[in-house]
Amino acid sequence: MDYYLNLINTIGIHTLLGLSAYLLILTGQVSMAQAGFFGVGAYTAAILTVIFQWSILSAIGAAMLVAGGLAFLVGFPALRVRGLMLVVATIAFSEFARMFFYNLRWQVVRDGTEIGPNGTMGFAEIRYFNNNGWLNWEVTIFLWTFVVVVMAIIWWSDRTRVGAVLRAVGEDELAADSTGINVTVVKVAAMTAGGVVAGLAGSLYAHQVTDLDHHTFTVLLATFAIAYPILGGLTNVFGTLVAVVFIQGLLVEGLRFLGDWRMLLFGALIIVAMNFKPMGLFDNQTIRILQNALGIKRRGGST
Amino acid sequence: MLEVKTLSKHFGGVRAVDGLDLRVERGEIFGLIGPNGSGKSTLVNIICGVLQPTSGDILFEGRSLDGRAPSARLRTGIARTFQNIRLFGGLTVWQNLWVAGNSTEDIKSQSIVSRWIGTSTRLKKEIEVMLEFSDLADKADVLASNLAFGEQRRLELARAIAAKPRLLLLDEPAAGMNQAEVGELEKRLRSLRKQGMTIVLVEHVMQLVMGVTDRIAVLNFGSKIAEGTPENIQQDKAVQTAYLGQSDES
Amino acid sequence: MDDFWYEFVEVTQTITDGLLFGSTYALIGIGFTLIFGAMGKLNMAYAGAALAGAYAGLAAFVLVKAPLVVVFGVSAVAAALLGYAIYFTCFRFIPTHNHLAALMASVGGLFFIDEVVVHVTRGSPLTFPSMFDDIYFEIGPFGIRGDLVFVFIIGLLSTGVLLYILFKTRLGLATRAVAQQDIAARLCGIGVHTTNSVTFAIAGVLGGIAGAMTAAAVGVLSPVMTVPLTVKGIIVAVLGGLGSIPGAIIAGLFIGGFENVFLYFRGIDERDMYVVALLFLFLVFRPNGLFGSTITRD
Amino acid sequence: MKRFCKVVSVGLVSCALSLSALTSSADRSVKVLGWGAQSGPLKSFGVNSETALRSAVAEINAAGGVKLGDGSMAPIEVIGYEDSACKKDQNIAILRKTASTTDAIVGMGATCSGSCQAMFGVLQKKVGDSSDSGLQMPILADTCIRPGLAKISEWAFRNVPNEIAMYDALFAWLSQQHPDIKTFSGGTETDQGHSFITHTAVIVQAAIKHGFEWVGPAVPELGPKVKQGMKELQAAAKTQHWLMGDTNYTVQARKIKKQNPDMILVSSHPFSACGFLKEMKRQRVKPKLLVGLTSSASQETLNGCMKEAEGIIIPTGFAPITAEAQKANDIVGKAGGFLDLHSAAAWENAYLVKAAVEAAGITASSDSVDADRAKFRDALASITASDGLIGPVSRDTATGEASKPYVYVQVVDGQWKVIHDPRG
Repeated sequence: MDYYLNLINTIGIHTLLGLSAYLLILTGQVSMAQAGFFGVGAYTAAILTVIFQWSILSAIGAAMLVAGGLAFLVGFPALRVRGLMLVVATIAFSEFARMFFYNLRWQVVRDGTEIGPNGTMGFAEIRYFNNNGWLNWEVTIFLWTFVVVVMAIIWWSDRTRVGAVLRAVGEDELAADSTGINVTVVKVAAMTAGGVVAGLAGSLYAHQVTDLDHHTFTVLLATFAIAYPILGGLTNVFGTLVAVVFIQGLLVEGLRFLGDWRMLLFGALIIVAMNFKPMGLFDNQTIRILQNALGIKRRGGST
Repeated sequence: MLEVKTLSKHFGGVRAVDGLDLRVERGEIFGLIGPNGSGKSTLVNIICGVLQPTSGDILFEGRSLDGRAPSARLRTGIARTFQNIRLFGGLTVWQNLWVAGNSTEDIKSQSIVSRWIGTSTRLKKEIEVMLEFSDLADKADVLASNLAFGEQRRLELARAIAAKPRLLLLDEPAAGMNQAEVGELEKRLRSLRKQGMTIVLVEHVMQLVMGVTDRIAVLNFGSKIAEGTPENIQQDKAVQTAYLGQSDES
Repeated sequence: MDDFWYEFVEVTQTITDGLLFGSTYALIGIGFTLIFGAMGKLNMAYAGAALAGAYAGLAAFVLVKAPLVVVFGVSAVAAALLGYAIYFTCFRFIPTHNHLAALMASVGGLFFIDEVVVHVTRGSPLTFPSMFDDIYFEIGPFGIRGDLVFVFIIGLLSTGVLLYILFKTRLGLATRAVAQQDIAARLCGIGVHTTNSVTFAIAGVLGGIAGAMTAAAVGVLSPVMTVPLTVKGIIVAVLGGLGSIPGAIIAGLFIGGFENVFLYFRGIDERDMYVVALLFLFLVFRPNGLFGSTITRD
Repeated sequence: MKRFCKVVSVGLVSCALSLSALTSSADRSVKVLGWGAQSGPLKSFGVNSETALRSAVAEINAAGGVKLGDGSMAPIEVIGYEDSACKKDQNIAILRKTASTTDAIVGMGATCSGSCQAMFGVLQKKVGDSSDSGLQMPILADTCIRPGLAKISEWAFRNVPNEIAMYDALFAWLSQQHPDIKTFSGGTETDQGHSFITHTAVIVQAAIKHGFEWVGPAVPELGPKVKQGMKELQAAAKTQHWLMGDTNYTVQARKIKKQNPDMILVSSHPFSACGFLKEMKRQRVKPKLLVGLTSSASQETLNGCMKEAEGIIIPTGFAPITAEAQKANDIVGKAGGFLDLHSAAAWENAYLVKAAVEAAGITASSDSVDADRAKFRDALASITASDGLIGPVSRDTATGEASKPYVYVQVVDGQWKVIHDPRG
């Protein structure tokens, strides 16, 4: 049971990470900076709960603010770069953030032992949940409340004019600009929102694994962040969730019985998935099939 | 309404627009013709703020547009269509019109409500009107990328109008249309003029230009070689040699 | 004065080493930029394939004690085949306009190739036969690694060959045609898929050599190298301006040089921090790289 | 007659008892579950550890298994060996899986120190602390060598060499053996916590302590206790640094060449160690003595740079120098693995489990798992001495740190040779 709860938590965290990238990809920005924001959120929240002994909620809130603010600042210069250039520019940001934590040493002595980020030695014993006697299912409920809320918000805004505007910018910036959409505002807003969500994911991750170090926030994590929405499809938020379940649930945990062939299959299955579902596992086709199966009559195209 | 003052745009050595002066009066349909590469589209792009002029200025209702982004210019009342259609292919027809029309305030207030829940009937009505106007009513929920060519042209026109502009710039709206479609387009333009919209029409299809415009300016190599009513233009020798002569074959 | 002289020698030496080592980055970067130039897409699996090629060469060396030339040959051929395989699995059947799907598929390719290598070698680092390793030119206070000079020359040579292929042969014409207007090219009877697969194969050959070169320059081959090399390659390609081969070379040397300079003055912990910060600023102020045309496809 | 009946009945009863004992023990087994990196660059660690663990367990079972609480014998059963890929979340997932879905009484695994740090953090910190909702699952690690990890949780145990003692003795010995060697310098990989902390806080300090003189800027003494505070590390971080994935070592090698020390410490894992050694060779850096990181006393180093590593001296917790060590080495070798200091620890751990189980007297039935785990932990915690492959291992019950016998090995003609055996 505990094991499955843990898996569900992991899925929740990665869903949030994926959604933060989803928001950006809607506006046509493929950002590898999400790993950086994730890390910022993780370290901020962990430092607050461990060193300053804040409560988890306020720590998470602060983490979201910091990550979001940083994303806002990164958003403006990033406006100038497009496409692959943006990918690399954001990789640069993520790596910078990673190297920052790599060099971050801030230890305080509490009842005899030194705690806090210790550079390359990592940031151990972020045990807020355990120290306060949270059971794993309580953590799961806590964590998934965030996931559900965020998913609900994005799902809804996808149905509003805001969502349409985001997609419009993603479709054709010039046309969007000429129809009166302020592209700058939209893109920076998306970047900021993405940062906030990534920061949230990070702050939850920190307390889930109890230990942070720079190895976690590499380009690989950033790649996963964009992999989820791409693999799941941009039709709606559930695509991302589906992709996370596919990767974390099936490929990583589900295939354990395959031993070391598991990781071989990992890459291969991604290739297969992209070949057969280039628009994502959860594309309109899948949705239609599901709706037919469930007998749902869909209203109004893909709004 | 719109004043173009000694406007120039140089790409390297090429003078796409060269010291051009134009004056478009309120409520008229102003034709802009000229051989390919005579700088018509460049002019449109400069007026919309997609390109920055090398020199010269543009006044809209007396105020200079200098240094304003396209979106800002749209809010001041200038909408445009593109020579090669640029719709939001991933959005439905309805959404394309929904996204447009940023100018009106009440639509901003309705940014975070769903089309189905919360959107005011007034806004819905406006969009319905647009759909009727470009008879796409039955296609409201089709993805724009799945529309036929003619329908895409109509939708783009509708999207431009949705912003309720006072000045409408049409960049070859009839390109690739058959006779019937051109006829419909002509009707639409007339009805728009009735609503008091000023229109600048860049077009190769002479039937349309001569039929609908009040005044015409002829560009060649970035400068104006003639201006006047369709009749005058058709008589104009310079124009015939420089342009109409060729356009018969083209 | 003495100190100044000492510092001067040290810094010059540092920069020289960096530039020379940068040539290995450049070789990888060229591969990325070549493929991007051809189809406007990023092949994430490229560096992985390059190193896998080097492993194949190493196998030839270990199993049949093949001479160095053969080792490099095998590496090149293997990487070329891999390149073709990658094209076939990750690009061929994915809609052309869908860049994200292709990107993702090639990421899958990277994971797969890397894991196969790990599976075979158990991830253990392996000695790679180094060439001209013992040659170490000492000019006054300076020292220059012979093998890196060799890598550098190979880099220039392969660039020359590439440019020749691209601008003097029909194949190159086809490649560029496809790159610029694939529909038009198709109308002109140019097989887009054949052209692309050939491009991937050529890039693969280059990658194989690059992989072997890097392995030889380090002297050790290990899966640990894959991800850093991938990132370096992409950075180099973008910095040089996507699609620009000379750009990639210069960018590669730049990265190598700057790395070493920062390493010398600020130490390893801050090296990468400064390099990426520099990269970020550069891209913000020059969004199309050194020699980038204004293509902004993603 | 009466007596006869008595005898018979007693006999029958005893038979019945023993039978019941037999039958009951036959379907019972002491379950353990292992994990380690079996994919990714560190795959070989996981593979070797698994081979060693399984071989050792096979040996134990062949010798009759372990004695349970009721005196019956039961085999040890390795119910699985998972691939943790040295990822934090995967290690935690496996730990929780072991704890919640299996009857394993102990988890044996985790290759990387970083993952261990995360894993141990999920465990209950202090036994019996009801306010702490951490997992209550004993872990017996064969690697997780980074200093100070054991204190994170009382449920975590490590069977790793005590690097402080090891290097202290090594340099003491070296200072006698090589009076000609005065100065030393060296480098480490800073992105690997273990290498970095061991180099700066253990190896360099030990060398200074035994009268070797640091070339270049002075390094302050940290004293006997390993501190991980920032001041000391930054002060000590005056050595050459590189990253595990680095490919270019020209600058570091040249700086060392400039210092021209008698002895060079290369505190790095095989890949980067080899890269650095090769670069030093290119630049004609010829120290009188090379000293390496204990993790590099393995086959990988020979695979990577047999020639360049020639002459490097490393203290290690394992070498086939005793009869049983030789035997174990052969068995594991046949099973397709290498026995190095890590996998040897895995082998020893199998016997540690045996000792702890027999001390705890566990029931090993599916309904007594939690009780068994607790009992097992207590027993393991109270074990102060056990037999290692190359000699007795003693454990400090306070810190949970083991101190193992060690020997000094050196690469001679492309092979690891034991050059000194300080045991006893």
